[in-house]
Amino acid sequence: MNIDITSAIACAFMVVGVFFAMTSALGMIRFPDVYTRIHAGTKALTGGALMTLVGAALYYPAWQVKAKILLIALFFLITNPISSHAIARACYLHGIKPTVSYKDDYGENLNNNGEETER
Amino acid sequence: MGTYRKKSILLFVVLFLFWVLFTWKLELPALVVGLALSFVITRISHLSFFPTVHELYRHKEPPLHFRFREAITFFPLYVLNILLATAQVALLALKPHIELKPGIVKLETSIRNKTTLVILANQITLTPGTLTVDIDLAHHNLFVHSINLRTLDADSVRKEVKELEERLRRMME
Amino acid sequence: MIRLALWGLMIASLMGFWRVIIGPTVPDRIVAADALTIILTTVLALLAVDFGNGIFLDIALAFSILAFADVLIMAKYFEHGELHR
Amino acid sequence: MSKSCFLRIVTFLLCLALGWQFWKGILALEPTQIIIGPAAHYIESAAEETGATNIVAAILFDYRALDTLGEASVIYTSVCGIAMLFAKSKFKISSTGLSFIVKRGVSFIIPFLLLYAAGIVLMGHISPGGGFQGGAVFATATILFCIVYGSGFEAVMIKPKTKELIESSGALMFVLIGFVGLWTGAGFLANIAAGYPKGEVGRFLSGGSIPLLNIAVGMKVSAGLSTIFYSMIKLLEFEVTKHPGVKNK
Repeated sequence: MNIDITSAIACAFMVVGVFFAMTSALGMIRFPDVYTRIHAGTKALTGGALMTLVGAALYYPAWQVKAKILLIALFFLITNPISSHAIARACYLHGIKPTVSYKDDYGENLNNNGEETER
Repeated sequence: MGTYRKKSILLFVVLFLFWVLFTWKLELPALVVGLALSFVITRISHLSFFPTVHELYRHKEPPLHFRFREAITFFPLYVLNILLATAQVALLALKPHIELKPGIVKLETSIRNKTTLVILANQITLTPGTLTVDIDLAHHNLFVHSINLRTLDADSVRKEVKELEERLRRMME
Repeated sequence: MIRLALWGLMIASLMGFWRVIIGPTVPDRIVAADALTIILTTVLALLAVDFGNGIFLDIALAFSILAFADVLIMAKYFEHGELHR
Repeated sequence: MSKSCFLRIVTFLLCLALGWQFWKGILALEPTQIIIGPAAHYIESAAEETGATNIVAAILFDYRALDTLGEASVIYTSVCGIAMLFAKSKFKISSTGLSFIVKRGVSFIIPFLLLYAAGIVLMGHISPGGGFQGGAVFATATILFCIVYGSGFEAVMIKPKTKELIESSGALMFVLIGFVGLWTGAGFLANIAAGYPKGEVGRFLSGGSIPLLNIAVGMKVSAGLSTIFYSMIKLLEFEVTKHPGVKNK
């Protein structure tokens, strides 16, 4: 069994990425409120999925497939912040307050302005 | 007008590269069809998306640049930030007792360009411990949810975001 | 090696499934379902590497596009209580 | 307390059952080698007989093209029915859409989304995809317009009459391609036998009439799905204008 350096690096990337995915899923179960769960579910999972995809791209020999896998990773990198922001804003505007919050500037701002300005 | 033309030429080239990448047919008819399609889509996008029909322009925007020398240090730090964010959430999730101090902080930015603001917001979402909740375009404010306010007056979050903002402004404005 | 990664992703998706069912509010379920789509896309990419077949990647890309639109629609519905505002 | 405990136990059992299925699935990951019945014939000779390397497209648009015409007409009929049901509603107010970050971010993605959908439709005979899938991705793009920028923006961008025109011309194109087979005496919707050039297997220009049928179905499905979504959104907005008690901005 010959282990060359590239596939060893790819396996390391995959293992670390899958570990991050598992811990972010664990955080999604253990964290107390919706916003912290968004932190776990979208941000950390982005890192885990990116690392796993980079590992898969290194593992595969044909480089057209490598480019396609990296394209999927790039798509994740662009769309995940957008969707997590959309969910967080929808949560707040719907009226779900953070359960333990030490500071809430946004609620004060919404109460002061009343009317939302140009969005 | 010149920036629009430059932008659409850039979009055309990127679209054609995207077509070649995901079809991978290096023959004459496929390449011709790809050229025609990316030209048509560039025209449509040029009409509808870049001058932004759906928004009102109330402020004058400073023009955008792209400096390669800053970009060389920008993107590796971006990737490093994502990995740090992932590791931080992983450490928080593996702790036996979870004690969080979350809170929403209002940040005032000095960036005036809307596209740069959006890039900054997405970057804040991917950096450790912060998540953009909303954006106030009239006053250039961002509302950031922090997972762990170490000091209760939110100075640490402001300092981190200030650093990101400086780097982004050096690259783009 | 890839089998090991698939095992790990299977456990992660089971934990996400737990949150989908148990979650006390609707956005919890939306976030967990979004996480499940990301995990499923990664699984498709790993299957493409395992079978040595690039076909799965097209499916993964289209699936991630549809999942993104799905999350935006759910967020809009949840933001105003109705879809049309 | 006991109810939530019961729910947790049931969820745990459900997760265990799902995990057992996943476990069996991962163990059974080896691709099956034995293929019997008509599938063997299709896999062996589909590429030679039709010129398309995507066997699903070959079956869908050559061996059973008549059924595909029927399926496409199902979409056409449902679109007609929904448009007639909701025809009375008038477009009064425009929705505001999501926040600015989403608007600008999606405007970066939309050109690539359109090009990807066009690629899925046009490459239907050599790689996975085809008219139905590509049309669904096109319809996703228009639904994203409606969701993200507000329904007024979509009505300005793509007029409903244009959608109807695209859908009807797609249906007409499908039937005309079929009639070429009748005129040459090879039967309705015949492919290679009707004189369409087969081309070299695996090239971009191959497969006879299959790429043309893909384009027709893609036009039909994309326009049809976005018409269905848009008429339902119009109905919702009509109900808001009817009840003035609802606060709108």
